[in-house]
Amino acid sequence: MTFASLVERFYAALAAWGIPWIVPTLIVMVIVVSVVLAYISVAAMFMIWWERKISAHIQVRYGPMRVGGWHGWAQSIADGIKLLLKEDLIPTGADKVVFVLAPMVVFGATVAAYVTIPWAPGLIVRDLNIGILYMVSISSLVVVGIIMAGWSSNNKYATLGALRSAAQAVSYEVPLVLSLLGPVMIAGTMSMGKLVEAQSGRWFGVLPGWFVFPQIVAFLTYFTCALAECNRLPFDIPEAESELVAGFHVEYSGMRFAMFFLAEYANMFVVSAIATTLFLGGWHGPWIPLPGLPRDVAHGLFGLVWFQVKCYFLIFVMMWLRWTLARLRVDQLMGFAWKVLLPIAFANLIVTGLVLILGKHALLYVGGIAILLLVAILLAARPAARTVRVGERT
Amino acid sequence: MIPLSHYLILGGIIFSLGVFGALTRRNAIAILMSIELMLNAVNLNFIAFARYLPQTMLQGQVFAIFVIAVAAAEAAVGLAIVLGLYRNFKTVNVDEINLMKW
Amino acid sequence: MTLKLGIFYFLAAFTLWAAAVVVLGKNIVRSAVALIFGFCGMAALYVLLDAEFLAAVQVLIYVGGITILLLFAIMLTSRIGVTTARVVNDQVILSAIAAIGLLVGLIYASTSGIPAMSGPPRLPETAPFLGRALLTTYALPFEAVSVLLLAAMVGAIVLARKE
Amino acid sequence: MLKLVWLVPILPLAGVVINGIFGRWVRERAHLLAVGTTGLSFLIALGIFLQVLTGRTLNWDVYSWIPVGDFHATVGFQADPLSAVMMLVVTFVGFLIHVYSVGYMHGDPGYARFFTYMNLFMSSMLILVLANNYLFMFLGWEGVGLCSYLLIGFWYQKQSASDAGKKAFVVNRIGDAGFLLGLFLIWRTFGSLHYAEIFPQVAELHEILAQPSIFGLSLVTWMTLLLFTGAVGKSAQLPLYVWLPDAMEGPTPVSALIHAATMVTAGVYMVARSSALFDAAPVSMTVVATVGALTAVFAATIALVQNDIKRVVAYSTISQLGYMFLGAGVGAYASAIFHLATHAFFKALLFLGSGSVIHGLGGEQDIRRMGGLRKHMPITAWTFLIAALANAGIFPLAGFWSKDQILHAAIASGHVWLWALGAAGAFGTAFYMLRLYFVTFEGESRVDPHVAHHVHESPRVMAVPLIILAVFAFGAGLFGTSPEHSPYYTFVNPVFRAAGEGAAHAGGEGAGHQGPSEFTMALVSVAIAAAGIALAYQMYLRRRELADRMAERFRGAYTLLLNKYWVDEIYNAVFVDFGKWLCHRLWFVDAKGVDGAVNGTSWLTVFASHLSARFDFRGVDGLVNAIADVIQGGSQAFKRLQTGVIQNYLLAMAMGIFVIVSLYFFF
Repeated sequence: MTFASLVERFYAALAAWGIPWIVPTLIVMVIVVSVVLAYISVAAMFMIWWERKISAHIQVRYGPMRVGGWHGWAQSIADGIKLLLKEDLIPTGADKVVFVLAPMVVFGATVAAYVTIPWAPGLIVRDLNIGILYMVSISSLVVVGIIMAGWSSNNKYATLGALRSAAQAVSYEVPLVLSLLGPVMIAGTMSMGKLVEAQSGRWFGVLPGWFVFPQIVAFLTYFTCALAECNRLPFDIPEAESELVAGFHVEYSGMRFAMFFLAEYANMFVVSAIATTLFLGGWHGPWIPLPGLPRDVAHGLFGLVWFQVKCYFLIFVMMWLRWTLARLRVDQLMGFAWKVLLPIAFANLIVTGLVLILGKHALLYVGGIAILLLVAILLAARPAARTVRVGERT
Repeated sequence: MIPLSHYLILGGIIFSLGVFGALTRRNAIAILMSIELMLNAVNLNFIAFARYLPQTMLQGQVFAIFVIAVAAAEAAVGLAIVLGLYRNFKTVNVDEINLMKW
Repeated sequence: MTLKLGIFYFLAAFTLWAAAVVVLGKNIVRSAVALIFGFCGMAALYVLLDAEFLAAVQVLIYVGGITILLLFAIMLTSRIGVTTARVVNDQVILSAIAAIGLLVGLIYASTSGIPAMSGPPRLPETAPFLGRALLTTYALPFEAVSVLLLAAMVGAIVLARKE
Repeated sequence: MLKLVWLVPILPLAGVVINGIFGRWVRERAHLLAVGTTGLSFLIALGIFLQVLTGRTLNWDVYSWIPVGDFHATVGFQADPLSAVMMLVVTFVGFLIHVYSVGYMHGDPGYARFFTYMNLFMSSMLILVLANNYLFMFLGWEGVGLCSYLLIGFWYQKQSASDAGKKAFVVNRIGDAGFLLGLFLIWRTFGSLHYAEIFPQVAELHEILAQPSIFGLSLVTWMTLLLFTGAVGKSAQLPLYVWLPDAMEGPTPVSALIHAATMVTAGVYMVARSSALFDAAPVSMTVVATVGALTAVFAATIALVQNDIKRVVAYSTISQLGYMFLGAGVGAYASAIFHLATHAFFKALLFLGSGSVIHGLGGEQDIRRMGGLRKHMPITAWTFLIAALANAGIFPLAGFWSKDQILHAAIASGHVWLWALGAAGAFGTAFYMLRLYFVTFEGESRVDPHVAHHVHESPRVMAVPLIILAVFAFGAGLFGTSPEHSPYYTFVNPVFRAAGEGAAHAGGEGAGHQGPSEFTMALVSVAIAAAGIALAYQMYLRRRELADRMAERFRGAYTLLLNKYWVDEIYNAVFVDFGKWLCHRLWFVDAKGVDGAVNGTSWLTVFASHLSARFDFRGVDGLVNAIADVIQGGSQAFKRLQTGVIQNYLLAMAMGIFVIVSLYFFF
């Protein structure tokens, strides 16, 4: 009784009534899109409220406490209603078509990425065989929307923000994709479902078979790049309230602003979902066989819970970082991507490939070389004692 | 099934549009965009052939990958040239840039 | 079957419309945005041709890379609201003749001499195959392209750097 | 385990790469990596040696290096008893010298550079030893030559050091040219450079090899003589030995590593490795033995009177190398290699000991200004004494066994006069070694008073290698007490026996039971050595004035020896000055004869040109101008095509494509 078999039954039932196959397909599509949209809205509102609470507690405050009773849980709903009701302003100098199109592109690109998120065993909208590549390429559309927004606003802050965003996104996308290749190489597939399946074993019989253990370098690289892709601190150069007022969406208000806002949080969830799927074992986790529930349903339910737990943990880390770290300067940001992350990602890729090709022996060779290099680097990095010049001896 | 010629004709039309744009647009960036269109039309043909001639062992797709790589290189260099033009002439309209004449 | 044909016609029309806006549009930014849509339409056509991997690559590189570069360049070289009086130069008629002539030639070539072929019902997964082909049969062109990319990168940096 | 053999040369190479690249940052920590890799290399070598000891060998082509036509050189390694012994000696002594260098080179500005070169040297030497074909061996061969140049000229700011480096390089080059020619000949004859493919063919191709060729010498004789030329250059034999004494300009650990323990032994190793070829060429064998014996005596006589502590040891090295070639020349390859190994220990010890003395005295090298140092530097003195006695061939130290066996082999094979030369050399050796010890460490102190109160024992990092080496210099001989039964010989002999099978065998161990018995010979040797020591004791400790009186009486001979037979000067006169003179003559011929002809020609040319110019101005120019006018007119008309607008060109191109496509389709 998984999600997939439910859909199968639905198709079969409608086909039995003689209805052409296009109709149930469309119905399923509409339902799925509605569910995803609803999930995005609810999750984003929760995340906004959550972030406000986290930031407040980090700064030894309470945060929203009034709306809705317990710890101001309805604050985001109230904010959402306010944004919906606000007047929709379009600046006179703006390029109207592009201005209107921009938030749609951003939001659409983000939503499209939800297609291949593997929520639970069998619960995935479409398990494409190029799943992870699809997600990465669709996510890159977001930048286009940001540039459109920044340029069409006819505002120098917005344009600056968009320029920075474009430079940042293009730079960080390279190490991001490279770091994702490590798990893909190990699993030998790009399908999200199969990637999760590949992590079902155990390392050395003890650790769960998540790729984060062999690919810890890739995971850290990915997570850093993902922060940059979401424009989260310490990489929030495109928005940078204190220098660009709010960057590319400074001229947006009301519903359009809400779409940007929603997309940002939805995007956070997407990158966390990718990290969970590729590195943290997706839906895998301990589960209790509940009496009365069929095995696969219980598996699915617990899988759903585990997936959410892992995702929201990563989101929590992102929020935590935001309220802990300071913003980087632009040149530091670019230098970090090209001079630090990219070499690391490449090195990880090479080592992974060697280990995969050469098998266990490679571990020895690679380890040996790595230790030698490490020794060399340590030797080179430690400040040398001042050389005392002594006269020649023969 | 969609006939192969449909794809080829679509590719042809887009290619011709690209040629027209490359020949007539004054803005250098627009010319670059037209060239990208032409390259894309070629890619469409490559992939269509790869799909309809299975005995070619996906050669078409391999070449499409090479075309994409070349297009990326072309865009990078082309846009750098455009920026250089803009710095020196304060315009990107190619018909106003004719220093290289007799 | 007709459904697939319908989808094809829809995508073809969409892509053609986008291409036309790219070539004929007055506003350069609109052209660029239309180019993005055109690329996406093209990617959809690739999916229709069972080339999902290339579709993803198309979106990743064209949309995520090249058009962003284009928009970047546009932002650096033109201002909003300033539309030049003429977007085309003074050889439109000759160019149109040349383009239409080319089009006629291409359509003639596309319709004659090529039998109405229909490929295999479904291609196997292409990504692993492409990967293997690139590193064996096409290793040399692959390396050549990587050298080309490196050269382009260096060239672009040198060109764009201020003295 | 055996296949790990590639790690042995690679590990020092890794040190080279890292220290070479990061040297500027590594500085005073360079030794960590250098010593570490060398030590690791030694451990692996030890492991491989133990494996080889159990009777397993390896001949492994790692990959094809230069495949051209039917010539293909490979990068390949060979681990058999011979190379295992060499590898072990090289890594062990090399490791100790690396450790010693940490103390000796401390504070030198080129510290990292020094260790880079040392590691490169280790790597090259190990490649030389472990290669399984001549070409790969040649790589190591050239590598050690390069390193010797770099290391001798290490203090390149000093004119004499950089000159010595160049001298070593040039002299080595002469030998290498011969070696290379030998390789060509081997390749032409056998069609391969792999040991495993050449040696078995020696018996099969017996007729071809024995055929007289140029100058009536057989092919194999030429081959071996050419190879031996290389060995003469590398191992500093007569007449190409001149570079080695000068090489003392390098830092002392370099002298110990390169000019005593390893590099100079490459020639001996190569001759032993090629034993199958040499066995088939009796003439070459005689040449090798004679050159060796002559060198042994010649260098020993020079060493008798030298006053520079390192120079004495250097000439002693040449002399001992002569013994090794003597051994190889009379067919006792195993004994030669055994002497090589024991010599590596005590000679490295001698060099390091003298380095320690020099270090302790703040750079003083002249033994006339030393004396009585034993009280200040006991460790150095005792280890030096052990090494000196070992070198002198005193029972039961290492040098006794190996040298004795060589001499015994010489007489056993019937070369009595070679034995006599060797024995004379042995007497000289005992004399100069102990003279060196007595003058340096015993008697009253003649140290410069400014330096005297600074005299100190060397730091522990230098002393410990000395002690370890002393233990080996003392006891290493016990592995090879007899050429028939001792562990060393049973281990190594099969290599030569297998190689020499079927070859035309001349002399060697087969004739071992002729002549006087081993025991008698040993007694004679010890007696000779003891006589030498006694004389040294008399002259330099008991009655100092005796030495001066001897020098006074035999003034002519003394001066001759002190100036090293004026060989350097003779070489200078014969090769350098004669070369200069010849060049000068040739230049003269050039300036007068050739230049005159050229000038005459040029005058003719000028005259002809004048004639031709007349014609040119009238006829040709008129034509050219006419053409130019036409072109200019045409360009004026057609330059309008060059509008400078790129799209016009594009349009023309599109039109052209259109036309071509139309032509293709419709016509």
